[in-house]
Formats: sequence, C-alpha cells, structure tokens
Amino acid sequence: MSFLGFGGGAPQISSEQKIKAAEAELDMVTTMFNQLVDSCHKKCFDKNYADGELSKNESLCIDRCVAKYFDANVKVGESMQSLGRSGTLGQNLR
Amino acid sequence: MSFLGFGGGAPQISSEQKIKAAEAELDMVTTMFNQLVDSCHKKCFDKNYADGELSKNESLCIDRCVAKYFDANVKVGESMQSLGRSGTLGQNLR
Amino acid sequence: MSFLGFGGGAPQISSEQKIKAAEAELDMVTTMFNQLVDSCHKKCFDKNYADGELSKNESLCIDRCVAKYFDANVKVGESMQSLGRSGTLGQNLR
Amino acid sequence: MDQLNYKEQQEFQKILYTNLVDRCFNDCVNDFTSSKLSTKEDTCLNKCAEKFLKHSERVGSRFQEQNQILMNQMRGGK
Amino acid sequence: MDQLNYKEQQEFQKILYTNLVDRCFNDCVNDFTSSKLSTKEDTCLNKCAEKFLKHSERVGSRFQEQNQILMNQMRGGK
Amino acid sequence: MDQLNYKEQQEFQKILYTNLVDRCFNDCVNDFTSSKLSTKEDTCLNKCAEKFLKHSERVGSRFQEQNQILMNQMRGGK
Repeated sequence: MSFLGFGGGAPQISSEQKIKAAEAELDMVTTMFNQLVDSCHKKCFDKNYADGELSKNESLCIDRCVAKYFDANVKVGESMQSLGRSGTLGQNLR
Repeated sequence: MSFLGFGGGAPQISSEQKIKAAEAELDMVTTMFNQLVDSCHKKCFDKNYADGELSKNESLCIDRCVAKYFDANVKVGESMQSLGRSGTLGQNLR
Repeated sequence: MSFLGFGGGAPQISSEQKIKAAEAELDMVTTMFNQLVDSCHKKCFDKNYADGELSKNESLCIDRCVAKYFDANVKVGESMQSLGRSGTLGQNLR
Repeated sequence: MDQLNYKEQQEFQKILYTNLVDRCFNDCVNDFTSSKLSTKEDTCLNKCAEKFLKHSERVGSRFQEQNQILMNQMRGGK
Repeated sequence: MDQLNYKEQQEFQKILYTNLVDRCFNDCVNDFTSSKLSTKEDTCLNKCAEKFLKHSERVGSRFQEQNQILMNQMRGGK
Repeated sequence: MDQLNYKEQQEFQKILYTNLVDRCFNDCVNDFTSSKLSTKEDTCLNKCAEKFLKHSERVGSRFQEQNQILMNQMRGGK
C-alpha cells in the first residue's frame, strides 16, 4: 500500500528493511486515516446525537471533507518541496 | 492482561505471534488508560491549580468518571456488535 | 541521544535490549518534540495565516516558549521525584 | 502490501474503537453526580457510536477512492 | 502477561510523564514576554504536577478495580 | 545514538508532515459547500504550511541548544 508517494523513493534496501518500511507505511496511513476521520467528524457534526443515521447534509459534508483533505495533502506536499524542505527537518535532531 | 475481551478470540497463533499480540494488547490498554486519565482530567478539574491535593469533590468525580467510562466502553462495544460491525472497518483499507 | 536523564539508569542489559531501549528513547524524544512544536504553535500563533514568514514577535515567542518548556520539564521532573513517585505509576497496572 | 493481515486489521479496529469510545464519552457524558449512566447519556452513547461508525465507514470508502485516483495520476498504481 | 516488565513500566511512565509536562505547561504557562518562568507559573506547575500525579494514581486504582469486575463478569479472569 | 538513520529520519518527517497537514487543514478549510478548495483556502494552506515548517525548524534548533545545555549540566554529555 503506497500512499501519497511515500515509501516509493527509498534507496536499495534488504527484504527485512522492506518489511519494516511497509510497517512504517501502514502506521502512517493509519495515523493519517484517523486524523482524517477525526477532522471531518469535527467539521461535519454537532455534538447533538439525536439520530444514529447520517443525514443527507452530513453525508455530503463528509464526501467533500475527504476530497478537500486529499487536496490539502497534495498542496502541502508541494509547498514543502518548493521550499526545498524534504530532508532538513529530521536532521535538526541529529 | 486481557482487557474488555480483546486479545481473546484470535485463531491458532505461534508463540512469536503471541508476544506480538501481547505487545499490541499492552499498547491498547496504555492508549485507553491515557485517554481515560485525560478525559477525566478535563471533566473533573478546572485549570486553576490552587492546591496540589485532590479535593473531596474531585476525588468523587474521578471515581464516577472512571466508572462511567467503563460503562460507556461496554455500551459502545455492544452497539458495535449489534450493528454487526466487528470486522468491516479494517477491511475498508484493503 | 539521551534526553532529560531518561535512558541512563537502567540495570545491566544486553545489546539487543540496548537497541530496544534506544528505539523507545527515540520514540519519546519524538513524542515530546512534537508536543513541543504543537504547544508553542498554539501559544505563539493565531489562525490567521496572512504571511508565510515568521514575524519578529513570533520568533521571539518561539524561543521563549521552548526555553520555558524545558524549564517546565525539569521542574515537573523534580516535583515527581520529591513526591517519591518514580516507580509507582506503572505498577498500578500490574 | 495491498491487504491488511489479520493482526493489522485488529490493530486498526482497536485504534478506531478507542477513539470512538473517547469521542462519544466526551460528547455524551457530563454529569458526575452519579456513577451510573443516565438514560439520556445512554441513548446519546448509542447514537454517537452508530453515527461515528457510519461516518468512519464512509470516510474509509472515500479515502480509498481518492487514494486510487491519486495513485492512478502518479503512475497507474504499483 | 499479568505483569508489566521493567521496560514496559518505564515506557508507561514516560508516556504519562510527557503528557503531564504537556498538560501542565499548557495550563500554567501563558506569558512569553520573558524566557524565565515567573513565580506564579512555577507554583502553578508544581501544584499541577502534584495534582495530575495524584489524579493518575486514583484513576489507575479505579481502572484496575473496574477491569477486575469486568473480567470476573466475563469468565472469572484468565 | 547521536544520529538519526535514514529510516528514523523518514519516520520523523512523516509524523511532522501528517501533523502539518492536519493542523493546516483544520485552521484553513471550513467551507463544505464545495469539494474544491477555494482560492482563499488554497492561499491559507500555503502560508500555513510555510509558517509551520519554519516554526518547526526554529523549535528544532532551540530544542537542540536547550538539550545540549541540559546535558552539559548533567555531566558533560555522554
């Protein structure tokens, strides 16, 4: 499972490293998915749970929220690249 | 350490898998415990730390908060089961 | 990378354990660093992103925020020790 | 890599589950004069859980679709 | 599986510790005209840490009790 | 132990990245009458990302300095 291009560009790695990379990948997709669930829940629902069903408005809101989250993701990735900041942050902790 | 029935129903697994399952179990209990500490802290305290001791009201609030959190946990687990949603969510990411 | 004295006081451990301890160490530094980034972002910025540059005031605020976070860290560590609570919490879950 | 194995699925669900409990507890339970859930809190928890679950499933479906589109754009998947 | 080993305990405490620092920093420190903690902030941090610690311990005790009750209900523990 | 290896750096960046996306999305995107980002949201995301990145870098530098000071105080580092 590749997501947003992450996990693709690594140099030659062993098969054990591949497994570890795949696990890290999954961790990140899981994290991002949960943040997405959480953010769109905040954006699309009030805290008044009168009904267990999704209303039509709520469903529409969710769909748009996910679409916009993906666009925001791409946008932010491009910003980072155009600022030339793809390798500097982790190095700060060296 | 088994918690809320998780970790019990897995199929035949090797002893290495058992260790991994136990680690995952512990991760979840840790996560849930920290969420519980956090939620009840929000519910039972104001941000005015005049005193380092727990007042009688705060102590009572904590006890009830934990009890209710457990009940909510069970309740939510039952809801999930009655909706027949115990295996579908992870599959969405397949 | 040792941080705030954590990771120093462990008893005799094997080299595999050392690697695991180092990984746990890194996890914690990463967690703390991210909390720090997050807290100081909340303290020093409003949500109105008119400009991509850090203003002089924002830069000053960040520097002071990090310094105070470190002091708070030391302070809280001392409080914990003076309360004699360095080994009891994890044991609660035994 | 395109499938979550048994363990991963379990893990994924547990994270979702703990988030669901936490979210619904925080939104529905606010009275600590008793240690028993009131009828109102109880109903709220049920609706909240049901709604959160449906929400997550819908997000999951859209997530997959968007991810697929993105991967097709990048190079037709892997 | 009923005991946390040395490493797990350490880890558990570190999570608690980082949460404690973060919580108390956010609640107590709000003045960034100086890089030194004021006396007021300092006192607040001490009280907050002490209170959070006692809070966590109390939650821990209740957590165990409730967990025990639940496990007894399920099948007398494992 | 003083260096993050390739994998660790990647991981570190991913966490930062997901936090950045989440933070800027939450602060900048609030209109769900359309599924396309408005020009205003788009600009806000760019500025927010740039600012958050510079913020993180500055925090990183200060973090290192403070950590160094602390380790020197403790016993001149390890």
